[in-house]
Amino acid sequence: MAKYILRRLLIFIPMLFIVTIVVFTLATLAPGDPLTGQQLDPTIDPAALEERREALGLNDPPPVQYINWLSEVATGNLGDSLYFSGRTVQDLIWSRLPNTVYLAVFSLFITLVIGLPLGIYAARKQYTAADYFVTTFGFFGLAVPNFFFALLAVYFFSFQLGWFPAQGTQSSASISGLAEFLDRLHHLILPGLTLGLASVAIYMRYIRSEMLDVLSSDFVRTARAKGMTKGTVVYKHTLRNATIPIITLLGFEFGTLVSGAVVTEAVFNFPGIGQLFLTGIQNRDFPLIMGINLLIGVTILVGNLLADIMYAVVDPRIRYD
Amino acid sequence: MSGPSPGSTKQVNTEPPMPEAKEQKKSYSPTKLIVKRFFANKLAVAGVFMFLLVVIFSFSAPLFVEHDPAQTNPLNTYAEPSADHWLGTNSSGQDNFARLVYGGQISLQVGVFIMLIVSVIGVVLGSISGYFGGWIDSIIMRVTDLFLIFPFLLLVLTVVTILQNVNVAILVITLGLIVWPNITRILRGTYLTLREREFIYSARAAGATDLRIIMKHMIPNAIGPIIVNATIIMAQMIILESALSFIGFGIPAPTPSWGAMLNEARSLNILTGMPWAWMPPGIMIVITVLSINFIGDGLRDAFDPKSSRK
Amino acid sequence: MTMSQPVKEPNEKKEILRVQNLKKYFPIKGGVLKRTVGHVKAVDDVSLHIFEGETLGIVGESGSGKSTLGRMMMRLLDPTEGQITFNGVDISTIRQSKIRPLRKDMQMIFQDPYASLNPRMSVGEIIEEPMLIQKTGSSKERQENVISLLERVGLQQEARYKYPHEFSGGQRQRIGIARALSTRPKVIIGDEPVSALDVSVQSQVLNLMEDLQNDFQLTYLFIAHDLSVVKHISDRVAVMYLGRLAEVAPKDDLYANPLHPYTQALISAVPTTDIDEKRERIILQGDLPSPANPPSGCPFHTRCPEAHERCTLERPEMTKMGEEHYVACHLYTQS
Amino acid sequence: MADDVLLEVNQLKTYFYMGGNVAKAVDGVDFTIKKGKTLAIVGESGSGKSMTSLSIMQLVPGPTGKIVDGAVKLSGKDLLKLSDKQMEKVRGNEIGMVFQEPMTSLNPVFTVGTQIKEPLMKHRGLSKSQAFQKGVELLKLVGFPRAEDTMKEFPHQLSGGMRQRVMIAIAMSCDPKLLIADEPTTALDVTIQAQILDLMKKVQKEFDSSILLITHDLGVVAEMADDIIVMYGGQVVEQATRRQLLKTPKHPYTVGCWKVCLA
Amino acid sequence: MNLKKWWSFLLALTFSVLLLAACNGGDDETGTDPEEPADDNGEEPADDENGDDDGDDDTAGEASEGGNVNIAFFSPPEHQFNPIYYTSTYDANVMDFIFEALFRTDDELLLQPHLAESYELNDDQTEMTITLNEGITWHDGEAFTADDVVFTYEMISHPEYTGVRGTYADKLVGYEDFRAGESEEFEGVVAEDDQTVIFRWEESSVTPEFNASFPIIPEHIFGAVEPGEIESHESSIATGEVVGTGPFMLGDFVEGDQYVLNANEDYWNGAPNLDTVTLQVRDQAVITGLLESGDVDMVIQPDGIVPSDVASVEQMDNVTLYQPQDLGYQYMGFKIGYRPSEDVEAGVIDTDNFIENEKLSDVRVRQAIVHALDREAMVGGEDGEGGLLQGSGQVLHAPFPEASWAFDENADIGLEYDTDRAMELLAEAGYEDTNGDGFVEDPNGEEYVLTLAYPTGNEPRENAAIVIEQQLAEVGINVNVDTPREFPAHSEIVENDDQSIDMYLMGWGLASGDPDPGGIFTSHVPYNYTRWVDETSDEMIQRGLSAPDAFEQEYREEVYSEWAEYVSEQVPYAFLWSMINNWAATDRVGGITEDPVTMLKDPHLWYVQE
Repeated sequence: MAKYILRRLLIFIPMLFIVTIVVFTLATLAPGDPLTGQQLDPTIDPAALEERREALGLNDPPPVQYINWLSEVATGNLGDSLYFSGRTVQDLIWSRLPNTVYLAVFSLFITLVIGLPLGIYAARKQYTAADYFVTTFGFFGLAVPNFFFALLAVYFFSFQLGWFPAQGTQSSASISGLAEFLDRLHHLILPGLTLGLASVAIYMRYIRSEMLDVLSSDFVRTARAKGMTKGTVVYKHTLRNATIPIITLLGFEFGTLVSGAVVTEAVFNFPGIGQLFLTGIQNRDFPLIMGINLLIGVTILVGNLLADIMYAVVDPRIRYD
Repeated sequence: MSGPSPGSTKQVNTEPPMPEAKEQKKSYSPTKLIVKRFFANKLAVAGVFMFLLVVIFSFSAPLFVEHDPAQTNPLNTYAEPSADHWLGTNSSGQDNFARLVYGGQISLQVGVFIMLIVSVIGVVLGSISGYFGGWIDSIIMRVTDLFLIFPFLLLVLTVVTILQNVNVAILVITLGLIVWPNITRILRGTYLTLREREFIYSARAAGATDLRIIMKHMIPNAIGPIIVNATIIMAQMIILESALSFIGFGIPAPTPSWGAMLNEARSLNILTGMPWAWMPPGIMIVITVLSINFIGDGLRDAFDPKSSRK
Repeated sequence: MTMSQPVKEPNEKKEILRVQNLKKYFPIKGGVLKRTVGHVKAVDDVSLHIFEGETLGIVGESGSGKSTLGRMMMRLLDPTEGQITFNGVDISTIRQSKIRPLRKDMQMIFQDPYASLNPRMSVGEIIEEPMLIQKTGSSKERQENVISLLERVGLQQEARYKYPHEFSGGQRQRIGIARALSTRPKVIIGDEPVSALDVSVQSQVLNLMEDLQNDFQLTYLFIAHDLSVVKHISDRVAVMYLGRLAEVAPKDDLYANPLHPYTQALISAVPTTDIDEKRERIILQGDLPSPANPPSGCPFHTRCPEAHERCTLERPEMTKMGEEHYVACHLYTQS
Repeated sequence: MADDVLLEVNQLKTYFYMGGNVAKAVDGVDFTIKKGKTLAIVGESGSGKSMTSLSIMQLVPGPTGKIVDGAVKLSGKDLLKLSDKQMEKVRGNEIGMVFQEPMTSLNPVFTVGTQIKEPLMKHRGLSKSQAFQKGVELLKLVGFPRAEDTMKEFPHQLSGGMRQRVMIAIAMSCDPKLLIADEPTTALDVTIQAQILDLMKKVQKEFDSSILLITHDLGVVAEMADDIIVMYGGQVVEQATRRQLLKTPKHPYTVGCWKVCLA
Repeated sequence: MNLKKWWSFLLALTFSVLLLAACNGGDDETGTDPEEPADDNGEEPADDENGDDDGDDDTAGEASEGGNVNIAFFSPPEHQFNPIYYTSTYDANVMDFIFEALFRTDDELLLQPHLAESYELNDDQTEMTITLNEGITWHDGEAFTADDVVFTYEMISHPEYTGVRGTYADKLVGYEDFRAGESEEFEGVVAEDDQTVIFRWEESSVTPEFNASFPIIPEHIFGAVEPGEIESHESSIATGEVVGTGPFMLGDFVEGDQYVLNANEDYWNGAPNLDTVTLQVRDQAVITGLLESGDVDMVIQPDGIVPSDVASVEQMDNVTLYQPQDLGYQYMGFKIGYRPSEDVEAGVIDTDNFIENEKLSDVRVRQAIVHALDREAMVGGEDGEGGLLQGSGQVLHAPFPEASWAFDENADIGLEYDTDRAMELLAEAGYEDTNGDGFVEDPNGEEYVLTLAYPTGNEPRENAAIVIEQQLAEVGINVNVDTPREFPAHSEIVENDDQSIDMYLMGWGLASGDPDPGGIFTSHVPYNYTRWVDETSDEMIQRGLSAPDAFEQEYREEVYSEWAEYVSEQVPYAFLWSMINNWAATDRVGGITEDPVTMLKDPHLWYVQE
């Protein structure tokens, strides 16, 4: 296992390297830079802007900029943000990452707690009304764009019913302890549901079909032939096996969640990595874009590695060496 | 009797261990069989029907839409529905109904063309990778890894930013070039299994060239996964285009698209006060994606009866 | 290209196919850098010859390398080492493009009648394909040939418009045979051609193959996993165990006088319906070892009832024990 | 019903409903199994022999498959009239079953021990440690010298033959009156087949149970069976003792089969 | 079995969490109350809604004490809370509470002393002596002195300074040397004593108050920091560390979400009534909803309420709209010339090298284009109906919006919407449809197509592009509208004189108050994106700033009227509209000072009334 992880890392590092070059090239190809603001203020002397460009190294040839960036990364520093003046990229990421993590964890929680049981239930009751309901729900979950859902959710749950706040991460920056936790949770619900919607549908359909597959497998027949109760057959023999493919899905879930977070965070004004990335893109903040890409690349790698490890835990047939 | 419950809309496809199927007296080619199975699936037929409606609705636009979707009228912005403007007008006074209809063309074209690009790349690279294996496979797989490391939307945003002024064609090509790795991997997997099938060996034993094996034996047998994945991609891309438009990175004005129309509802005022402006495009997206997914599901079942209702 | 070897013995029979010291090792990757850490020795130093017009049966259990051997002879797999000589020509190393014309003379029938026919081609296309590839005859001639082949294997000519899924397993195997015959090959390698068929159908297919052998002057290499099927059709039988030959002998000789303990066990496992005959069944202990990690010395020694110390140390060589009867066992070699 | 009859199957009918079609997988089958004896059902694939055994266990794959008629009397008790709960107590307890595919019949994610302990704990009410002990005994009986270690192993660590031994141990764990073996050796290598058949004979003697052996291999039948029925198209086409059938086969199907085996 | 229980447990847990959360939400609304000290009540401040009377300062102390006001805007700040480095207006919103300058604008946009108590100018306006208010302290208790002023100006002139605020200092005596690092002393700003500071300019300053109006940063904090490190110093970015003299101090914040400002009880102008002000970043889609529900008390600059929502906000009983005119404006620029690409490369602006764009060099064509635009329609009716702006704007003919003191309604020649006149002018200039395709050809009979580039990011402006295309088509001008670019990309092609562009849409945001158009319209300045070279105009602009006449505002008003007329006739820009800001506050907040440029003036006077 350790060898396997090591090998994966060895493959990954050069790939990450290539990716940073690609992203950097892409980023520097984009016209404009962080100093061409959204609204021009004629009181700012263009010469001063030019000096600032020089000072920030924006006038260096791209390869020099890249090497500079890389040497900073080598020292564990992701560089200084260009748009958020005076802030380092890692500082920015750390300030936003928790929000995206909460959001992702919560939406994953919703996915697993709603998606999996519904899928299992539908598989057990195949061809019943409940099954059709769940399947249809799954189809809709995949067909409704999540921003559309978000707008509807804000409209109904925040403004009509007043159940959940429509915006932000917490109602006051000054509360702490349990109250803060609950308050944050309260703010997580709508964005979490939005982000989780498609995943719920996907996992539900997936686990349903996996369950159906496993339910018709030989060893389930063996278990029944041993006189095991239906509950044992479904929850012990079938579920464990049906979960295995789900793990791969989970490995890639990090990436999916971050992508989804871009839109979700925008609608709910939820200051996380997705929103930060969008800001970075809109303002040509290359170090920020690269830093986030790097972070997410690493996260996805770790996610996949974790999935592989979980694989080995859940499925004894798999041993990596 | 425990057949399908009343009112069920699904064909029962579970194949029990059975004596050789006796009902097949007539001679059907595999394609005809698939078509037959497909049309026996009520949901799939409903999907086809819905999809055709959307297509007809969108592409017969010149026949019944009086307004030019791009024609602005600053004197008549945010108009309510009227006999002239069935769905009112938007913030530049453009006719919402015309935009809905013509927007359908754009959304569908985006979906279809990306699907075509991705399928072609996927089939070509998947074939090469899955059939030849070896170093070429390694290279292709590492490249797909590269793409898969990054969240798709972030990559799209980065690229769209560089291309600055995006039009439909550029957007389609860009998305196509970004989306291909997924389908390539899936098809590679299909080819890997196919490669070990005995009829491939028998073709090789007969002296068939690699090209012939790929064209005559591999691709026709991978057509199921190819088509099914193509429908999935198409549905995903229609949603993606609307999401991109929503965050302002999609197809720019004045080209109408459903996503752009929804983006105009990004104000509570419009959301609550002008449902006619955003409900129709929202519903159209849902209907279109839903119908494509129904079709995709039906195709999957038709191609592979054992995978019923996954 | 190496020179063809002069045919020595027996003089009246002509060797059509010969393999010498043939090996196929599949690498096992491992370690951090995925280096090759070992090999699965699927076929390990096998030498064989087949005479024109005869049927050589190759028998072995799973993992014995019999299918790998067959595929190597067809050059569907490239040998790791050793020579394959067809009609005096060394075909073991020539390029794939040069092999193509040779395919005309060698064809293969596969085990699984469901997997060996392309489900998306009509039967006519399937049978025609080898001719098309080999560019034999005009379109019309090929069609006629398809019809005659179909009739020859006992199918109606309308079958050519149908698709494989419309046929039963036995019928499909007939289609597979018709395809193999379409280029008038000299040698047909049958890789367990009847194993997947129902017993009653097996005999029909075997009978057909025998008839065709006479009609077309075919040479068969017939691979099977048990002796009962091979007994029916073979002239000589080779027994494989873990990538190596255990015993090769003319059929009658082998059944009457099996020398290798493994052969003896296999023969005893052939069911008999003579319920009055009280036969001592030899039940081998233990499982087949993995070909990735074969036992030292004689690969069979872990299960051999007669094994002695030498068997664990030294690999037995093929020893000639009679007319065309060879065995690799220390019981028959002087130490 | 005679005293020595363990299982009596009367007019068993199992149909499959697909779309508008009805497939009669088992179409009015009658037979009896005597105590301590072996009955073999022989037939081609699709003849309904496997479906018959699954019908006895009421494991017909639903919802398309359905036992529509008949009676399955085990020691006089009609299994088809039992509730699901009652039937669970019969399966694995009064009837053990071994399937064809040793590679897929064991759950890959549980140890051999877990799978062998399950029926012991359910039907015999043994504690975990008791079940473990009993499991070890059973494994030793079916030929695992290092049974304690084997208990902790996963199915994929065992070869096909060993798995089939585990299956037999599981099937015999609760000392069933009847062992149904559905093509138990078909997927195995020749030399391993011999081992398994040998083991089945040994187990039958040890537990004094009856065996319902389902196979297409007449060699196996000749070796194992006391009585034989031949099925074709869901119906019994010939019924005889071993001697009768082997010496004087009547049905054309049987005759055809013989030609291959005896060739 | 176990697993089944586990699932049910999880399900139960989820529902209870959801329930709890929902309950918590309910508590929340009432929950904020206990935090506030029991109001002793809001009787006194009652009718004082228009706290714009300066005289109210004294009564402010009697207004109800405590409470919190939530203020919303659309985008998160950049988190650079140091006036010398910030660039975003969102950060400016935060800093408006914290930092103060010597001067600030009054409601007529004239600069009045603020931290300064009084000032004197010498006759040629090259020297200004400023006396500071007494008793001003920084948030950390240190006294505010003239040294802080000197330090601030030294920092924006320092060799290590990389910010963009040098314009405030660059005309001071000795700036060049100091900036170049050749002098340790900065003669331009000198502290006479703790309360007196003297500014000296190389030449007469027409706008001395403006030049002295840069927000002051504390020397006692940043004096110890390497000048190059100030930007990333924690006192520029971190909570609790940002020190100013203003009425509020930066408290806790949730980055990108909300920023709490705590009252500075020692504020020199009087302790704030409120305990806290919370700035919240909120999506524009929901902002009106939040306003209606009372979750947000104020919606402020720079975005305000989007025009399409104004009508519905007006309907709300609890909300008051503040609609001052904005000083910024939107325009369509005509690329009259281009810099050659060598000059672009070298970053040189040399009017002699400009390449003329023949398509637009004829003033009649430019006038025709303006005549063809129905700008009234774009802006929409006064009643908030129709138009791209829903009436939230005014048609503009010269770059002085009505709010500016330089505005003179009679100054411009006012090229009204008149398609006939437009076609006439085109015909005069030789542009006629010779091939009958509906579009005019140029005088040589060649196809005449104008390319219009525009950026994304401002909905009315985006919409205008298509409207312009169609309105110009009406008079026969064929406009090719480029697909929109993001702003940075757009501004780059405009700035770098991409020769495929004939016209572009852009806007100027003018917050400074001084109407001097020189920075934008003088021929050789970089911001002269149209590359309009006109000596007459240059001379007029120069005149508007020439000492000593320009010391008198009336003189400048005259000059700018004259210039406005000239510009409106020469049309380097087709001026489109100036915006009307739509700011709003709920009636819960009292004491708001109305001001044309900000909602955030004197927040210490705000109070909460229930």
